[in-house]
Parts: sequence; structure tokens; C-alpha cells
Amino acid sequence: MLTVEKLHSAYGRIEVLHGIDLQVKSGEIVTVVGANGAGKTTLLKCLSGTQPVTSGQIDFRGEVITAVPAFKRLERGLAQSPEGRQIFTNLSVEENLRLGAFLFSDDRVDADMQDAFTMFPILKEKRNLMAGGLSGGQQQMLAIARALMGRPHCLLLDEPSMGLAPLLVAQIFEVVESLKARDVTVLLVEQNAFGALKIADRGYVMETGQVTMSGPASELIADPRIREAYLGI
Amino acid sequence: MDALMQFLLSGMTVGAVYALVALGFTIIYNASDVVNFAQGEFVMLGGMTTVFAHAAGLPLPLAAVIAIALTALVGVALNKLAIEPARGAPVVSLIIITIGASIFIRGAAQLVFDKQLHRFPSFSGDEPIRLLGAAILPQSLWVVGGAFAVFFGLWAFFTKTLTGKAVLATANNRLAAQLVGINTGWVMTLSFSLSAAIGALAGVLVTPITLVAYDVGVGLALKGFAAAMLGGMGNPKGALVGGILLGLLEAMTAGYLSSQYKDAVAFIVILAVLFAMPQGLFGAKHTERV
Amino acid sequence: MTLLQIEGLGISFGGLRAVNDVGFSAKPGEVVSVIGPNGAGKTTLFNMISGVYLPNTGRVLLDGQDVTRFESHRLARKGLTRTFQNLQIFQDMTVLENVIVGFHLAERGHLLADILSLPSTKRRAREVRTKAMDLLKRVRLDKAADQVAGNLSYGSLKRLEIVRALAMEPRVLLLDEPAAGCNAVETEEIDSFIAELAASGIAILLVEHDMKMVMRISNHIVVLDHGEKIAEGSPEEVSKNPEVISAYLGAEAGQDTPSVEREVANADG
Amino acid sequence: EIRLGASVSATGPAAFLGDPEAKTIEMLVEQVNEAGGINGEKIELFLYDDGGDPNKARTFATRLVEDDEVVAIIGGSTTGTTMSIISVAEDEEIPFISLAGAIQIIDPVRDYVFKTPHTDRMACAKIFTDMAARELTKIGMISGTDGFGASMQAQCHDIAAEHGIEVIADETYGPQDADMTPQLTKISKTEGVQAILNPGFGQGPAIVTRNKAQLGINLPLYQSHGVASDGFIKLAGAEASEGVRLPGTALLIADILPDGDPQKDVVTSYKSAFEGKYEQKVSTFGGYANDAFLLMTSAMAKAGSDAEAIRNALEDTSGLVGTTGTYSFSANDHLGLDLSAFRMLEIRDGGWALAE
Amino acid sequence: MKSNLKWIQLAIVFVLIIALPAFFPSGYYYRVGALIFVNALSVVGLVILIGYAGQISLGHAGFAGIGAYACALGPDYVGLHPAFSVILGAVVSAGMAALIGKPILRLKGYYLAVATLGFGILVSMVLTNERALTGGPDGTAVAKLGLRSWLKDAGIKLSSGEFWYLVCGAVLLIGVWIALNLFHSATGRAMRALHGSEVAARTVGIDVAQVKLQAFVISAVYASVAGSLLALQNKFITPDVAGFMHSIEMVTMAVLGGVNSVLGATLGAAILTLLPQVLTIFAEYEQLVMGLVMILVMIFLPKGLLPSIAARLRGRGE
Ligand SMILES: Nc1ncnc2c1ncn2[C@@H]1O[C@H](COP(=O)(O)OP(=O)(O)OP(=O)(O)O)[C@@H](O)[C@H]1O
Ligand SMILES: Nc1ncnc2c1ncn2[C@@H]1O[C@H](COP(=O)(O)OP(=O)(O)OP(=O)(O)O)[C@@H](O)[C@H]1O
Ligand SMILES: CC(C)C[C@H](N)C(=O)O
Ligand SMILES: [Mg+2]
Ligand SMILES: [Mg+2]
Repeated sequence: MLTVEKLHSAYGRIEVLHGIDLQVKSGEIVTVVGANGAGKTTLLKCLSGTQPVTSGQIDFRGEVITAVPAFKRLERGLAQSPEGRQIFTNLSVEENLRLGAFLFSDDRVDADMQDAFTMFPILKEKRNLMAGGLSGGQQQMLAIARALMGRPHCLLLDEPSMGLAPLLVAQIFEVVESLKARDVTVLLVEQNAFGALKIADRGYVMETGQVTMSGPASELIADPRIREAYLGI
Repeated sequence: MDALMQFLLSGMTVGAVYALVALGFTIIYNASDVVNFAQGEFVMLGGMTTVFAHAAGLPLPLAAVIAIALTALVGVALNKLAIEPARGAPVVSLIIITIGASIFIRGAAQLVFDKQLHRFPSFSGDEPIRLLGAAILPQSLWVVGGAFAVFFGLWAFFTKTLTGKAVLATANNRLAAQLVGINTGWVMTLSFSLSAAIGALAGVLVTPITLVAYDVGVGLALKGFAAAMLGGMGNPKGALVGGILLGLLEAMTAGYLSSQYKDAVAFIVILAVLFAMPQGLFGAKHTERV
Repeated sequence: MTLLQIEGLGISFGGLRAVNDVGFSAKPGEVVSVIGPNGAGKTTLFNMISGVYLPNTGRVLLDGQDVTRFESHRLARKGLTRTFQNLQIFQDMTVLENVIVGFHLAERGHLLADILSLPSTKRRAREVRTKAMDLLKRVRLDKAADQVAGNLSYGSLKRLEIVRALAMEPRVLLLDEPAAGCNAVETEEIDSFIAELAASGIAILLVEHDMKMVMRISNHIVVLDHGEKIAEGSPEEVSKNPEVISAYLGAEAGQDTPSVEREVANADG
Repeated sequence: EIRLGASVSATGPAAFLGDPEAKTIEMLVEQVNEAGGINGEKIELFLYDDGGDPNKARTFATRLVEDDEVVAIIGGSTTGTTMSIISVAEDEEIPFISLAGAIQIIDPVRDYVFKTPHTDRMACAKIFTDMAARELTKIGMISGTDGFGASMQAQCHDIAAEHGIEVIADETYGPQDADMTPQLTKISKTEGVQAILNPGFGQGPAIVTRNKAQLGINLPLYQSHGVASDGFIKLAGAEASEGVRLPGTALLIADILPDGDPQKDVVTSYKSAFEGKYEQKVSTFGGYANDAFLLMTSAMAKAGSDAEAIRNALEDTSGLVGTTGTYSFSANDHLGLDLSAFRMLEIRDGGWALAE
Repeated sequence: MKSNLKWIQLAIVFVLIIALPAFFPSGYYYRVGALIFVNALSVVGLVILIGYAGQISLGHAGFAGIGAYACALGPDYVGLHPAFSVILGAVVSAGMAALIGKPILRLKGYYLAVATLGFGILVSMVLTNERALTGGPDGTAVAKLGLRSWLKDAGIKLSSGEFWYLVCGAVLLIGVWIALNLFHSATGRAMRALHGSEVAARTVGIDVAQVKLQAFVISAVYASVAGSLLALQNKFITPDVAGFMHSIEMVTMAVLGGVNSVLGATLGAAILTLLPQVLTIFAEYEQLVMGLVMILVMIFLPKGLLPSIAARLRGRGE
């Protein structure tokens, strides 16, 4: 589904991704873990097209999309719930969701919105509120829900559990798992490495712009180095 | 009494002119947070092009349509050639670009056209309509009507259409807009062409009343900007109400207080309103949580 | 010896009662945590205490003085400061400058002295710079000192915000989700950092969803739901409170969800 | 070769004064040089556009004197730019002929400063004389707040009493205003008003004229020489401007000037040259520049290219016929025109006619 | 290390002021130089307000007007020596800024812009309409400073151009020095901090309203002194100095050069002052070229000339 080869990316002249190789197969949940500043967010931004790639290649569903502009990547089925949530603060919750389905104008949009409301009932309650007035966690829910409105084949999640209450963290992971059933592939960046590795099929570990480890999630979770460095066990 | 009526009508006329300019600001502002200082030049282009096309023998309506279309093209060119290449520049820099563009367009207009004042005939003659002892020109009704029509159009655009929401989303968070699949470049092009067309339409409507020359844009933009801020930037309702209010204020001050200080009084009222309502009358309060 | 006393605080937005009649107190050296589901009103409560919002009802007492209507900067002068859930970094300034600004109260002199760059101004600037570097070292950001702050990753910014708040040597420190965006190991660092601060006599108010952290370092926990205080007490008391569990912790709701496993695992480890 | 400097407001708020002025000067320099120059010396013209900004005008004046080393300057489309140039001309002792209206330019007389247009004070006198003759003694004024309008407004107030005129309503409008009906309503409601006087230039007077017609106000309307061009009738509309009176120059009525008129030749030759070269009607303002150029070159013809000699020759000018009138300068008169050259014109059937 | 940078910048300005006249072919260049310094002075003031504190003003020409007319009217009405009239203007401007700054500075962004614009327009309307006092739209004469003839008596002979070149240069140097001091001081950092986040600035004890007001007042004094210098050297002043266009011009210079860089702003002032002088060779095309230059600079150097170039040299890119 998604293949990343020798991806390099830089802010100005400072390179922060030094050749990332990564693969996500259709229907998989793949997680990326790593310390602050490892480059996880930068990687996801490259994938969604909001950060320029200096060299390397991104393949998505058999096509090279390295040079495809960000707004066209959703058309191809690649959606992102970005770091920092990036919701439309001046628009209402409902408008945010509607814009998530900007590409569509069929009947399914309403149904999708109802799904989102079922998933996060608080959003329904707040549907007419300016999204900027939501609490941090509520905004996080909105960001995830908005990404889902785009009917992605592949969903990029940047720390979706951030700022969510324990109950909801659990729920988010359930949602991610349930996406599998809906045939949505997920690339998940998480600080809650334990939770992420629990539901993931495979995982990658990033350190200072490089992939240092990868493998089946169950192996990673058992790896003592990972347990010490990221799980704090 | 009939004096009051006259002041009201006069205020409405001038106010509608301001409102049309203020409405022109709305779209570009809503798409990019940029106040386009070349908006006045769009109005000028609408008027001047019509004048010269009409003088060249085209019937007035055709001349007007051509003027609006050409000005819309200028708007697109402005976006493509000056705004888009500066992608990522801070908003102040973009504003300076629009100031540069306004100087450029003025410079071009004085070469392509001339530096004289012009007007063309009113659409429905110059026979004043008497109303409760006061008189209003039919052209004023065109201007007022135009302001309301543009207002309704914009209002519907921003509240009822998904494209309108896409425009708002682009200004609010361009990155997120792209993530939901909005072609923000296209949104900008659309916004510039619509703003320019509205400006040109304003020029076509007001020229029989205000006259036009290559440099009328600056003054119009200034008043339109003040009106937009009084009403609350970005909101079509604000632009309409702000414009008309400003016009009425000026007329009332000129009629009852001092014609010398009518602009001053208008600005003092604007200041007073802003002190009480820092977002203008209808401006959206931005909720930013910390 | 109460340092901070909150009494009956409440505020509404439109029709919504975001916080209603919430009160508690904190002593020097104490960590008081405020927990609750998303939208419970925790951040709003912090906003009222720190002078960002003006409460509709209730009082905030600092050292027994009513400071309810104080603006943030006056509260800061009395020794109360905070960090933010939604990062508030001075993006265009360097990392070091961000911290130096934290020393504003210690550094500021007369405007005229600043304009003329009098020796006193220069001397203070030097002192503050050294102290700021020391603080950055404590959160391992010293290498990034001269970078523009906007270029840091999210987790680093979170830490930067904490040291900026520390720079003013507060007596009361409000931390809104300091560990968000940090992994378990990084969280532990922050964890012990906070414990250290408390030990030095600062009263700390903490909002955090990481229950391991909350349970470990809190002396007292206040639980909010829908703007109301539904429980309060020691970590043990609160974590056993059925209402808290059903509204927030969710242990009953899904014994085997990964998140809860993690809590359990972490609490053990 | 003789270096001549000019700074006019070819763009900016006074552009429609400065634009014909610039074109006139360029045209005349070309003419003179084609004809072999002055005493065989070609004129080298240094022409700048000060955009109506006095600060820029001052810089260009400095540039003309210090860098271009001109021996004389023509220009200053407005009183503000003129006053800025004056301080340089006086300091550096360079003869300067201004194209602006206000009386303060030549009163008090400055050694090196002359001007060609009638003063606003003279315009007021001419208008008031006409009013008095028609027994219109109580008038309302509506003036532009630009330099020209404000200055003339003040001058008219100053001399109204002398002519037995009483200004009983006094309104103003901004240079960019689009509607003057409130002010006109106020004037027309003033008890006893018999006529309206509108000092100003640009779009204002055209709008005043139209608004007056719109309101159906039946009082005689007087405009100033600030609108003396065909463009005004076109902008205000033939119908609305019917009957408007203003003090103008021979240039506007070139076609109907009797053959014996001393100005006939000057006026027709300038008019045909200008309208032939530029697709644009002549205006009084271009005429001012034409006269300034004639004055300057005739002085140069006598004095060569020494600044002080040119100044002296200028002051000695007598009986030089221009489009505005016949100039005779003296040590205490650096305008050298009297009211006789001002003609009271009236707009009839969309064209200019002599009022008498 | 930081203060090194300050001295380097000061030295650059100083050397330029002293060395440039060696290349002047005629006295006119002194005039242009003096104009550049005057404009740069008001623009440096805007750097403090807009660049440091992030508060926009479209009405600063109003303060220039106050400074200018203080010099025109001070000697006549109050009997003040022109030199002291400069101070009078500065004091009045500062007072006015303090007075209106309080309510106005609560506004943000464009709303602040329109409020300051309103202030500027009010000043210019008073200057235009109060003919009896100010001479009206046609302007008024300004008394001679007298310093030059005094110098002459002391044996130092300077042309008017040279004299004003040096005076304006010296004042600019002081202005730059102060602005740079401010940048590296607690107050300057407080200004830049509130630019980044007002809430956060407050939580470290910064009195946001007061610091904004300080920036506003300081920048008003800069504009006022610049206006005074302009009036004194032109010996004649019109309300244009307080006009809207002048305000816009000042902001444009600041942004073009780099609104948070003192040196950049000076460069911006130099370019926009020189450009019309250079463009006279294009006559008809002057405005066209002028607009084009502004657009191109902003496209290729979006953060302003100096900061963008510096960033390129440092290799940061955008
Ligand atoms: N806008 C930027 N300009 C310059 N450097 C940046 C920028 N954003 C991030 N960086 C740098 O790139 C590196 C990777 O940052 P990134 O945000 O991708 O890390 P991350 O793994 O997502 O960290 P976190 O867990 O803290 O979110 C860091 O060293 C950071 O300082
Ligand atoms: N400015 C505002 N306008 C409207 N509603 C608001 C505003 N501020 C807060 N609210 C509402 O008040 C409630 C409490 O929000 P608050 O941010 O305090 O929650 P929280 O407990 O901090 O949640 P989280 O854990 O998600 O950060 C929310 O429902 C939110 O929508
Ligand atoms: C009508 C003209 C004499 C006007 C003049 N040029 C002025 O503005 O002062
Ligand atoms: Mg990240
Ligand atoms: Mg919160």
C-alpha cells in the first residue's frame, strides 16, 4: 500500500530525515515510535505532502506520489490527523467535519458524520460550537474524526491519544483496530508505545532521523531495549 | 424634516459606495487574512475600462461586462504572478505586495488610459426621484441595489456553499485545508477573481455618481477599509452595515455639525465602536484556547 | 499553612456551565492534581486561577489575599505561573531567549536604563543568561539554546515551556498536561523533575491524563466531571472511587483494553 | 545650451493640473529647439514629477539646482509644492515661475519668485464684482478642502465685505468626496441665500454642480478658474452646468474671440499646437505653463544663461501677451496681471460664452 | 557576543554616514542622504512597534505631523527656539501616544490598524482645517534652526545640504543605538515575547498593556523627531507630512527592509527614498517600476531585504 524508500527531508539546510525506509501493507496497522525530535512528525508530514522531500521516493497504491501536492493525496485515499490537531478554529465543529469530506457531496457524507458523532458523542453535543472553543481532548477527537470523513484507504495518525482521557485512549485504540475491519490501513505514530504496539501488526523505531529497529509488534514489545527506552518497564 | 430625508438619502448613496468596496475586501480577506490594498484599483479599473470601451463605441452594458471580466482577469493575474509566488511569506509582506500592486496598476492605468476625470451616462437617466421633499438620483438606486445584491450573493456563498466554507478554511488554516483536499491555490485564484469582479462592478455602478480617474482607488480603498472594520472584517453583513453606517454618519455630520470635520467624526465613531466592540459590529470573535 | 485557596469557582460560556463551584487548596511543597474526562473543565479552571479568564463566581486566595480579579502578570509577580495545554511558545525567539523572558521579573529594570543600555542592565542580562543556560541543561535543551524555538519538536517545546515557567522562581506552578507528547521514559523524567520542584517547596497544580504519573506524585487529587467536583482525596481514595472509575478511569468498562493494561503495567513497573 | 528646470505634479492628487503643464512644457521646449533655440542655444529641459508632494518638490528643486545646474525653474502645480520650491530658489538665487494660484506666493514679493495664474484673491474679486452687478449680495460658499479651495475660500472671505457681499453659509467637502447634497441642502435652506460659490478643482466642482441640479436648487452657481476646461462641462453634464459662471481666460473661448483681440494669436497657436500633439483638450493649467515658458524664454533671450540676469530681465518684462493675459512685472508686482485679463464666462448650451 | 553584533551594526551605520559623502558628485546627494536618514529614523521607530512588539500602526505619520508642526508653530506661538520645539514635539507626541495608546492598543491586527489610521487622519484633518493656526493645506513656513550660522561664526562652514546630512545622520545613529539597546534588553525581549504570545508573556509577569504602550510611545517619539527634522530642513511644511500616504510609506519601508531588523529597516528607507529619484529616468513608467520593485522584493525576499538575505547566507532558507 505505502512504500517509503530512502526518504530524506530537511528544514532549510538542516536535514532531519536521513534515509527512511518503511513499508505499510494493505490492511496493516503499523506504528512508529521514537523519542522527542526523532523525526516522526516530519516523516508523516512528508507522507501527507506538507513537508518537502529532498530525496527518496514515496509509493502509494502502486503510484509514485512524492511530487503530488498535498491536496491531491486525499483524493488518492491518504488522510492525516496531524500533530497539533490543526482544526479550523473559526469554523463550527460540524463545518470542520463537513470539510473533512470536502471531496464528496453524496449521501454518504451525512452517514459518515453520524458515524463520527456516534464515535465521539461530545462532538454531536458541540456541533455548533466554534471548534476553537473545544477542550484540548475534544479537539483531538475532532481532528481524528475529520480525517476519517475523508474516507481514506490509508490513515496517518500523529499521536492520536495525546491529551485524551484514559477512557478515550482506550477507545481510540479500539477505533484504530476497528478500522482494520473496514479495510483502512493505518500508520500510527504514538508516544503511548505500549498501547500502539499492542494493536499494531508491525512497528518501526526511529532515532534521530533514522529507522533503528523494525519488526512484528509482538517482537518489539518483548525486546528489552524497547522496553527500557520507550516503555519504561 | 425634508433636510433630514435628504441627508438620509445622501448617506445611503455614499454608504452604498463604501459598502461595495468593503464587500470587495471580504473574499480575499476570508481566503487569506490579507487586506488587499489594490481593491480600490479594481474599482477604478471597472470604471475606467467601461469609460474607454464605451467611448470606443461599445454599448454601455457590453462595455461594463467587458470591464468586469477584464478586471477579474487582472485579479487572477495578481494572484498568480504576485501572491502565489510569495507563498509562505508573512501576512504583512503580502499586504505590501498588494500595495505594490496598487501602485503598479495605477501606473499602468495612467499609461493605458489617461490622467483625466471621466464619467459615463447614468443607467436610467438623471431625472431625480422626489421622495418626501428630498431628491435621489436613479443611479443611486442602482448603487444601493448593487450593494444589497452583492451582499446577498456573498452571504449565501459563505454560509450555504461548501466552496464558501473552503475559502474560510483556507484562511483559517491553510495546511489543514490542504489535508482535507482543498486546492488552496485554486481557492485563492477564485477569491481574487471574485473580489476583482465585485470591485469592478462597484466601479461600473458608481462612476456616473463619483466620476473616475486613474487614482480614485486610494480614497475608495481607505473608506472601504474603514467601513469593513467598523462592520467587522470578513463578514458580508459587516461590510454592508459598516459601509452604509459610515455614509450616513458622514452625511449627518455634514448636514448638522460640520462639513469640515465629517470624516473626523466618522473616524471618532469608528474608534468608539471599536473600543466597545474590538471586532467591529459583526466581526467574529476568534476563540483560541490556551 | 495554605498557600493557594480556591473557593467556589465557576464560569459559563454561552449556556454552558464549564466549571461550577469548584474549591480546594494547596500548601507549599504539595502536588495537587486535577483530573477528569475531556471537557471536564480542568483547563478552564486553570485559566481562572491564573487570571486568563475572569470567573463568574468564587474566589482565588493567594497567601490569604484575594487575587481573583488579578491579571496574569500581577499573579506572576505574586509568584503564580503556569504552562499551557496548547503550547504558548515565543516562536520567533531563540530557545534561550524564551527562557530569559521567563526571568523578566528578575531582570527588568527601568525603561530608561534599558534604552541607554546602562551597566546595571548589562550586568543583569549576563546573570540571567547563565541561569537560563543552567535551566536548559536540566531539560537537556542546552544544545538547542540558539535555535529558533519554532523549530523544536513538540515534546521539546513542552519541556521548554516548563523551564520558562520555572525561570521566574514561582511559589505556585500550574502545569497543564506537561507529559502530553512524551513517551513513558520521557514522562518519568518530567515526573521526577516535578517531584524535585515540589520538594523545594513549590506548590504544584497538575492536570494530566497519564494516571501513572498522577498517582505517583500527587499528594491530593481533585476529580472534575462536567465542571463539577465529583471526588477528591488521596491517590488511593480517588482511584478506588467508583464514580471516578466509571467517569474517567474506565477500569470497569474495559478491563482488557490496552490503555488500562498500560496503566497497570506501568504502575507495577 | 541653456538648462531649464521644471517640477510639476504630473501624477498624484493634482495630476490634472500637472499633466497638461508637463505636456505643455515638453512641447514648447521641442518647438523652441526645432526653431534653433534661444539665440542659437538649445534648451535642455530637466522635468520632474513631484506627485503633488511638497517634500518631493523640495528634493527635486535641490536636484535641479545642485545636480542638474539649471539656471531657472518653472513649476509648482500647487501652492504647497510651490512654497517648497521657493525656499530653494530663494536660497540659491534661481529665478522661479510658479504655476499655482495662492496669493502668498508673490505677496510679499520675493526676489526670485514669479507666477503666472491669477491669484485666488483676484478670482474672488472678479466673481464678487459680477455678483454685485447682478445684485446677488448674500451668498453661500462650498469649498474644497484641498489647498486651492481652502486658500480661495479664505481670500474670498477676506474681501467679500469690500464688494458688499455677505457670506451667510460656508461649507466644505473633501477632495475625494462623492456626494455634496448635505452641504448644498444646508446652504439652500439658509435664509436669504442668493447665489452659491464653489472654489475648488478636480471632481468636487463637477459633483457640486450635478448635486445642485439634482436637488433642484435654483440659485446662480459660480465656479472658480480651477475648473476652467472643457472637461468640466463634460463631467458636470451640459444640462446641470447650464448657466454656471466662472472667471476664465481667453484660452477657453479661443474660437469666439474677436479677431482684434490681442490674445487671439497666442491663444489659437497654443491651442492648435497642444491639441494637435496630444489628443486632449487644452486647459487653463497648460496655459499657465505656456505663459511661464514664454516669460522665461523671452527673459533668457535678453539675458542669456545667467540666473541673476534672467531674474532682472523677468522683472523688466512688460506687455508680454500670454494665454492668461498680458504680463507686466515690476519690482513690487511679480504677477503682472490685472483683472482685465480675467473674463467672466458662462456656460451656455454646453459651451463657453462671455457672460457680458 | 550579542552586544558585539550591536556594535558591528552601529559601526556599519556610522561608517556609511561618514564615508558616503566622499562619493557625492553634487550637493543634491546630501539632501537625498538627509532624507534617507529622516525616513530611516521613523522607520526604526516602527521596527520597535511592529517588528519587536508586533503592533501595527497606519497612523504614525500623525506623530511626524505633530513633530513637524511643533517646529513650525513652537517658535511663533510659544516663543520656543526651534531646537526646543523638537523636544516640545516629542513630548506632545509621547503624551498623545500615551493617551490614545491605552484604549487603542487593546485592539488587534487590522482593527488596530484602522484605529491608528483614524488617529493619523484626525491629526492631518486638524492640520488641514485649522487654517488660522496651521496655515491650512498650503502649509506654513518653519523658522531657521540657526545652528548653521552659529557654526559658521565658530569657523565651521557647511552648506545647508551638508549640515542637514550630518545632523540627520547623527540623530539616526542615536536612534539606531537606542533601538539596538532595546532589542537586547529585558523590555525589548518583553516586547518580542508578547508578539509571540500575549498570554504566555503575562504568565511570566510581563505587563502586556504597559509594554505595548512603551513601544507605541517610543515609536511615536521617533516619528515625531523625524517630522521635526524634516520640517526644519525644508523650512516649510504642509499637512501631507501627517497624511495617510506617508504612514503607508513608512510601513512599506519597514517591511521591505525587514520589519524586525533595525539595519534592514534603514536599508528599506534608503531604497524607497532613492527609488523615485532613480526612476525619474523612466518618467512615465516610474509608478509601474516602483510597484514592480516592491512586489519582486517581497516575492523573493519575503521577510524583507536584510533578514531574508541574512537567512540565505546562513543557509537556513525559508
Ligand atoms: N519547522 C521546523 N524547522 C526546523 N526544524 C524543525 C522544524 N520542525 C521540526 N524540526 C526539527 O526536526 C527534528 C524532528 O522533529 P519532529 O517534529 O519530526 O520530531 P518528532 O519525532 O515528531 O518529535 P515529538 O515526539 O516531540 O513530536 C527535530 O530535531 C526538530 O527540532
Ligand atoms: N471559550 C470557550 N467557548 C465555548 N466553550 C468553551 C470555551 N472554553 C471552554 N469551553 C468548554 O468548556 C468545557 C471545558 O473545557 P476545558 O478545556 O476546561 O476542558 P478540559 O478539562 O481541560 O479538557 P481536556 O482534558 O480535553 O483538555 C468544554 O466543554 C469546552 O467546550
Ligand atoms: C486654478 C489654479 C490656479 C490652481 C493652482 N494651480 C493651485 O492649485 O494653487
Ligand atoms: Mg511529533
Ligand atoms: Mg485541558
